[in-house]
Amino acid sequence: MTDATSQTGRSGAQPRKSLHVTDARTRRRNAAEARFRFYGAAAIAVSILALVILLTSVLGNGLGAFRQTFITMPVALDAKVLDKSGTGDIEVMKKVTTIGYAKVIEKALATALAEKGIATDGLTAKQISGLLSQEAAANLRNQVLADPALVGQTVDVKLLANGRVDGFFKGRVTMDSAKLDSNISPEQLELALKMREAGLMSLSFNPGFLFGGDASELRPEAAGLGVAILGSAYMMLIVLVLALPIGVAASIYLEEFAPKNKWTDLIEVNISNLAAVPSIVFGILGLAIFINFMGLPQSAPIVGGLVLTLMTLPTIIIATRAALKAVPPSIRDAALGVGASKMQAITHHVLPLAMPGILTGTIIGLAQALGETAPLLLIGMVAFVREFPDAPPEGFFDPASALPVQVYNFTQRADPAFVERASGAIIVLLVFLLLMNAVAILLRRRFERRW
Amino acid sequence: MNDMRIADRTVSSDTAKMTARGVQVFYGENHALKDVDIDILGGTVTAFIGPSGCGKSTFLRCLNRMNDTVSIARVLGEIKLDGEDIYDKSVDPVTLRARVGMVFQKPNPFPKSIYDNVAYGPKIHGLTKSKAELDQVVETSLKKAALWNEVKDRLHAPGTGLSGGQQQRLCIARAIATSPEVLLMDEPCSALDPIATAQVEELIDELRSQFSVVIVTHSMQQAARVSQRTAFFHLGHLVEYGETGQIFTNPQDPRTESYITGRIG
Amino acid sequence: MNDMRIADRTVSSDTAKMTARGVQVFYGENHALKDVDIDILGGTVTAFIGPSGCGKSTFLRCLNRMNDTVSIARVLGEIKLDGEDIYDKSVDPVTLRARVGMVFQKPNPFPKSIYDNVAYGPKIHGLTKSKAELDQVVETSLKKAALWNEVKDRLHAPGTGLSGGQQQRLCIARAIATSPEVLLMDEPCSALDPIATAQVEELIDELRSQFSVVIVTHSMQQAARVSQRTAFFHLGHLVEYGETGQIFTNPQDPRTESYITGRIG
Amino acid sequence: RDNIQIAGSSTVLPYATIVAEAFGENFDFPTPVVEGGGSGAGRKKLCEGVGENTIDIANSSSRIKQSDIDLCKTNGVDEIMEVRIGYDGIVFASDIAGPDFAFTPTDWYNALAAEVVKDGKLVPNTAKTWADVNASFPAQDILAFIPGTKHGTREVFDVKVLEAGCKASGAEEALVAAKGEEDGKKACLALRTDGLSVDIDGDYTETLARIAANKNAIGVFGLSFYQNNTDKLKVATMDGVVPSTETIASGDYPVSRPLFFYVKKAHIGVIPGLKEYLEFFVSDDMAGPEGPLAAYGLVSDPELAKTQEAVANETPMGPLN
Amino acid sequence: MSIGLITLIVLGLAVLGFILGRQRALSAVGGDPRTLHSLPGYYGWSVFLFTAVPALLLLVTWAFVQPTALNSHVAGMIPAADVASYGSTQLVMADVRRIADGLDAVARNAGLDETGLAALRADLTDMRGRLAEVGVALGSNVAPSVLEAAKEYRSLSGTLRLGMALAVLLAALAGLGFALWRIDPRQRARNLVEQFTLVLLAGCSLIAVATTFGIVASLVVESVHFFKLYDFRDFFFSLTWSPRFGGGSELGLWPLVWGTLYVSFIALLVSVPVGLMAAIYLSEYAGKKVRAFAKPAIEILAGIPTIVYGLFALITVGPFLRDWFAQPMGLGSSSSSVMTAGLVMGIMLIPFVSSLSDDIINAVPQSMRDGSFGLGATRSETVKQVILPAALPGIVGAILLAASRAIGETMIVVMGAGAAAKLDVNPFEAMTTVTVKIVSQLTGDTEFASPETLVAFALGLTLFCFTLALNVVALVIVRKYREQYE
Ligand SMILES: Nc1ncnc2c1ncn2[C@@H]1O[C@H](COP(=O)(O)OP(=O)(O)OP(=O)(O)O)[C@@H](O)[C@H]1O
Ligand SMILES: Nc1ncnc2c1ncn2[C@@H]1O[C@H](COP(=O)(O)OP(=O)(O)OP(=O)(O)O)[C@@H](O)[C@H]1O
Ligand SMILES: [Mg+2]
Ligand SMILES: [Mg+2]
Repeated sequence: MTDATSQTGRSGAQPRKSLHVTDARTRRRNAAEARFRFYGAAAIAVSILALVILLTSVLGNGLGAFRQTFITMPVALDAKVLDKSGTGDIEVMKKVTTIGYAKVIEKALATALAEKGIATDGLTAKQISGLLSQEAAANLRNQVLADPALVGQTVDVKLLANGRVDGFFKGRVTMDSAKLDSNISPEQLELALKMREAGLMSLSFNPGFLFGGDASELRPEAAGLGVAILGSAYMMLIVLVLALPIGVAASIYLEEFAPKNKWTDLIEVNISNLAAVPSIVFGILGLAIFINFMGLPQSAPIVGGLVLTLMTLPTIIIATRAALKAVPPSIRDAALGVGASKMQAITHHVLPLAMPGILTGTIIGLAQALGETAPLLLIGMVAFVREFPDAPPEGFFDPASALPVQVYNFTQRADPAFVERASGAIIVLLVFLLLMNAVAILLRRRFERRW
Repeated sequence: MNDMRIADRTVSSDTAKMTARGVQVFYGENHALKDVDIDILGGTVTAFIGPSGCGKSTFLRCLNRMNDTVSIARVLGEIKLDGEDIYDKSVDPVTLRARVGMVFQKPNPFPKSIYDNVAYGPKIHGLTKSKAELDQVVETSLKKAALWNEVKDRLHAPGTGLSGGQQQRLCIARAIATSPEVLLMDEPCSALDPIATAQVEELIDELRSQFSVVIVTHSMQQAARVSQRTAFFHLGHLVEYGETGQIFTNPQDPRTESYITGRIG
Repeated sequence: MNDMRIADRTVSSDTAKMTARGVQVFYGENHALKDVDIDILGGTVTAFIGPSGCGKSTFLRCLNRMNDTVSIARVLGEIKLDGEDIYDKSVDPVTLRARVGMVFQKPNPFPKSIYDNVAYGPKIHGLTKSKAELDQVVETSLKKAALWNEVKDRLHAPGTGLSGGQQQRLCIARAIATSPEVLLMDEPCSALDPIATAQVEELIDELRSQFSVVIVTHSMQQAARVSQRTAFFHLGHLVEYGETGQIFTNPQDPRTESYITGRIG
Repeated sequence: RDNIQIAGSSTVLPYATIVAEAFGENFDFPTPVVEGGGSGAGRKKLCEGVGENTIDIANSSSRIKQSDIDLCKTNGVDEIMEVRIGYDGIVFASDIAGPDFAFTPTDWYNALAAEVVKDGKLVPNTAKTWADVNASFPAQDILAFIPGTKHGTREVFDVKVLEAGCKASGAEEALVAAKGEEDGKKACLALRTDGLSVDIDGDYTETLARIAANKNAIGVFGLSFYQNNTDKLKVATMDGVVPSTETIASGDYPVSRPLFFYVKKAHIGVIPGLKEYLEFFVSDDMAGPEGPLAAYGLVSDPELAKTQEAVANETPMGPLN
Repeated sequence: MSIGLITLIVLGLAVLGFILGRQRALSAVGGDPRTLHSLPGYYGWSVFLFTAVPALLLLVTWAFVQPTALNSHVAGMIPAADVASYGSTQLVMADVRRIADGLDAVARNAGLDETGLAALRADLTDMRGRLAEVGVALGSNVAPSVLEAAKEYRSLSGTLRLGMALAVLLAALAGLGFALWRIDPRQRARNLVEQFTLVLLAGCSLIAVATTFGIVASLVVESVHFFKLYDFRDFFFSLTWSPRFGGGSELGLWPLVWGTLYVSFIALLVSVPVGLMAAIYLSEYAGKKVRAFAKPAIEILAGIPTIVYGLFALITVGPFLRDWFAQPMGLGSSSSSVMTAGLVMGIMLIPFVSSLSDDIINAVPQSMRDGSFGLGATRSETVKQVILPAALPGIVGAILLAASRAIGETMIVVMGAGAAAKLDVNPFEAMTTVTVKIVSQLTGDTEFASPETLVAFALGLTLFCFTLALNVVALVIVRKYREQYE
């Protein structure tokens, strides 16, 4: 029953459309499509652009922190000054304070300058020694106490230069600004230039920034991130070990097992609400529960880790629940149909499919936890901590700082040299974050699939 | 192709494997199944026929409590397996489903390899002792489901990358790999060509010697070919249930007759 | 039920709506379709038959470039619609798919209401001017797909809550609501009871007056009933293509004959 | 616990860290842990009770309040030692490239107050430039960054600048006349709300950054902060006096305040090194006029000797007067 | 034996139990796992649980109870006079513990044995000096009673520790034995293990609830103090926020709430479209390589400390907006503004929206896309009309998370929007948020027991209730529009 007439009629009434000729409506739709796609690309571009801008400013400011100006010179460790008893008894030697060592260094610097034939006219002794960091004496003292046999010898030592001098070589301080600066004079900078020419002074990689403790405002050049890195690492360890399993477990329960009733609705709303609780409130909670009630110590990574865990949990739970919800029910049916228990269906099939979402939640949650300062404010971690915590698990209870705290502290300090260190600390924090998340990112890529 | 031969009908009706009494199912407000009484006999193939949307799948899913997973579904009535109420509190649906296997209407392979799809059931039920034995089970199941030749070279390719009919057979293989006592098959041959259909029908007949099989089908010929008993559903009612030969040759209810002769749908 | 009547076969072969030349498809390493040449005629129903996994769906998906969405699929060769290469760079697959509609093998209703499922196509193509007109289109489409009676009271219930066969008809309704020039149907009746099948076949016959229809089926009877031309695929090859009557009564290739008489699968 | 724990004012924090650092270097005791967190929170923590998990010392930029002492009492902290470590100068500074200013409290009052006296009448403040306030000033837009109300510095600013200016300009009289004794005095502290006076809740670095972004602004800083940034900031005189450690110690420069820390006496002799730390802090080597604290900007207390004696004797503080 | 060691031993026993249990189950059925009710591994796990869980619970309880008991026992030995000289029992006990810890080192250092240690007399030896030698610093000399207490403490804690080890190990062994004995082919080991796991899962979700209780409890107490000092009507109904240092402040809530809403709104206005479009682009358009790079890159935005954003707002964005928008449009000349903070915060929040949404969008089955493409829909139509509705619950979750972060953020607001509370609609005016004020009032120099500080708790509590209401609304919306696929 071919209907030839209707066919010709149709082709007569309606001219043949070509695939290449699009009608107005299709053009509009295609334009909408192109626009949509462009918006998407633009959104990516905007995000990446923002990232690039932020990163360049951080890198531009912070890379300098990894290099530092050092003064390398021979120092005669006078036994008469440093070991008054002459017995090499360490207890006696400890009586010599950093002030005594500062004098030794001062003398050594004068000698070194004289030896190189650098004139120091017009500069007082205080101004000359002002080129050195106040940390130098402490460094030397530690060196000597660690190896008392050095006393009486002349040793080559590498000492930190003052932050302003360092700033001068990094371009932060100029002759003009030095004129106005009450902490350094252009003459001192001239001297520093000469010292550099003579090879006494040089910029080199500064391991102290990564491995040293914090320093006070008088010696920005000595401030390091060691304690903060350890503190952050301890806290992240705690957060990862607690938040991920607990978060995933709670989500599984709520999404898959909990009866759907008013109570679980309440819990659900409650969890999303927890995400909206300002982080400082978690600090209040931590102070009340972990420190005042449970008697855990102040400023300790264990408390910080627990508080951050509670803070990260909602993020991980929300992400995981969303991911679990997105797994099509037919997959669950298939597993149940062959006699798998609900638990098996979930662990064997649903979780692997939800894994990308779970990992994303983890990545974002950890990023948030790693960068958070406000809750730490109330549990004593926003502090000046110079002593390194022990190895875990005891170290979890020792005072420690954290990377974002260090950033926060650095930005509050008066000396402009801390600006560079704050950015340096941010770089370290970001590297830390990337290292921490690299595994999750790689894993997520493996688990991503369409069905 | 005009195959209306009636399978041989030696059925001892006292070996009821599963019994359903007064089963009703509601999907929210929608009363999908109304007061169904039925006995599924052991060692028998039972066919469910009826127009689309009449409740065949719904009833099938009641038999191994798959409806538990549909949040809006509500099941009333009593269903017994070997005399035990399967909706009893103390019954573990997992054990139940291990004994009452199911092939779904829409093929739903796991997003895993073909091998893993079939091996999953035996693995979780501990049916095999060694890898070799498991390989054996996978191979036999795939062979029985008439899929082995097509996939033997790509056992580790994803099951979701198969053609529609292949997926359907994969799901059959997956279900029989766990050797359930009762096998529920929801239109297992809908996407299969005649030869594959014949092979699956052969499989069903073979299974019957040990298990009960319930099969939903839209093909009257198929029902006639493979089943010993047939149930006819219509608009949520079980209209007629009896020996296949009798249903097809001598239906009691006028609706059955109309359906079989192609007048109502 | 023994229906082998051959539809009347007056086809003017010069009105080729679509032509395929040397089409090859690879899924990764897997060479799924090998060198297929075929002409789909205008105003004709073409049936694709062949054992499961032979490449029928794959070829169907080539005809409206649905294979573009399978990342591992690679299509070679040339396919033309009204003389224009559809794989040409300048061709917009969207326009193509609006003209070449498709019903998938696995029913895939959108997670929307039944109404929205059907109204989706007309809406995006701007086929209707008013809400009333849209309602009209939805109703006609559902009626044509023989689903109207079952769903008219719950048009705003989700399409995913339908039974398997209902979903299949919903997908048919969704596809015809956009009135494509060529309609590709992948086993549209696999989950349908005989009466619904008959209604859909009637629909196909009706559609033929204006459009070309390509239908994949496993039922030889159905192919014989509705199609004017039949193509037989086997292991990725197009073995034989010709008038339905000729293919069924006088196949040229021994493989075709074996398949039709039920010997290879 | 082996280390000393200190918390409190962020103004005292830098001094405390300098001492803590030197203490850790030269003594066998571990370096104390010094927290910021604000004077109020520090004193609260101090008064939480006696014992290992409470802090030993609270830094404070203002004197302890009776409510804190009461809290201490209820929690069993009976004896507290008060140690005054010196004075903090508060200076007004603007961008280094800008003009010089010589302020009096009256100028500040007239620039920032909500209501000022003009021609003997109380009127809402409409001054837009400094020249409007005082004809001798350049016509630079008024924009002042003053400490937020959370800061102890704000209290000093209120009392020593605004109240003084209020009185001197005659506004207090007019306000008291208009609103009564109580409310009138309070009204002296009411600032204009049109955005020319900006509260800074952050720290001095934020103020500095804001000045970098708004070159014509004037900010309030601590003396030590200014001394570290003399290349970026230009300091203004107050009542004709240039702020410096000397002028503040002598009392010539009016805007300054004492800094304290409070020690829980019960912890002395229990927490290792606590006594040594206290003595080290107030020693001439640290807190004296030549010591590192002074070098950093702390105005050394002329009565340091008295403090040293009190620390040596572990004299607890008497009731507040 | 340290707690860590005991834990390890218990876990070791549990592992052993696992192996034995598994084997026993298998041998009970002659090595044929088919006749077992559950997989052999489940029998192993059930033994593992019976061994480890009671023992570890005992360990934890013991570890909590022992110090308290020991302390009260030993504290009783010290005369009241000595306690008084220390100030409090707690402080004496701190010293006692320190000395007790140090005694071991002293003994080692001086080559003393137990009797030698016992003979140590505080009034005869310079205990402080000897302890200092071994690195135990004490604040004062050691009173004789304290030394005796320390000795008692040391020996008793040694005994108790041993007792604990024995008890815990016994418990573990008993559990092991019992569980092994119970093993029977018909035992529902899987159900047992799963029941246990379920309890564990439920316990985990209770942690979230417990957190809420903790938060509310820790806020309520101080809030009550606040409302005793400050009239709640002024707090809830006044439109002025102007705290004073010395008291007499006006602490009206609304300017802060308004600021919070305004800033968060602008932040979401930036982050939701950008994040959502980024997610759509990543999952629907981008190639594998772009995706593998861009997604983690954008996530870095979430990890940059907020202080960097704050400075960015303060130094770059603020002046830019002032010079190019606010001043030319006559909307004021403030460099810190709601707009600045909102914009910058929006950037920070992009990954919260984009990454989570991307995962969810990716999880929508391909057949949905196919269905839409098959009807001739463009990609954007598919995304907008099919995929987004299907992914809605997840996306709403992501947006809520972003909103939550926006509400909770301080540093960006302080530096970008300023600290002045104001009720204004001009987005180029400085304003501030609830959270900022919570932080600043809590960390300020005002006395703690004043309304100026305590208001932080009341603010916290109010914000908590406020966000709770918002979340309820969000839940209702999701429920209403949720579309479940397949
Ligand atoms: N996405 C895919 N990835 C990999 N291989 C595929 C994919 N889809 C199909 N194939 C393979 O391509 C071949 C042809 O598949 P196709 O779906 O075209 O078969 P079919 O003829 O439609 O079969 P059926 O009747 O079972 O639907 C089969 O071997 C199949 O396994
Ligand atoms: N998940 C569900 N939610 C709501 N209604 C449902 C659901 N599943 C099925 N229904 C309805 O219940 C009735 C019976 O459906 P069922 O799937 O049992 O039909 P069926 O007999 O299997 O049909 P078919 O042959 O088309 O698969 C139908 O009206 C259907 O729309
Ligand atoms: Mg069905
Ligand atoms: Mg197919």
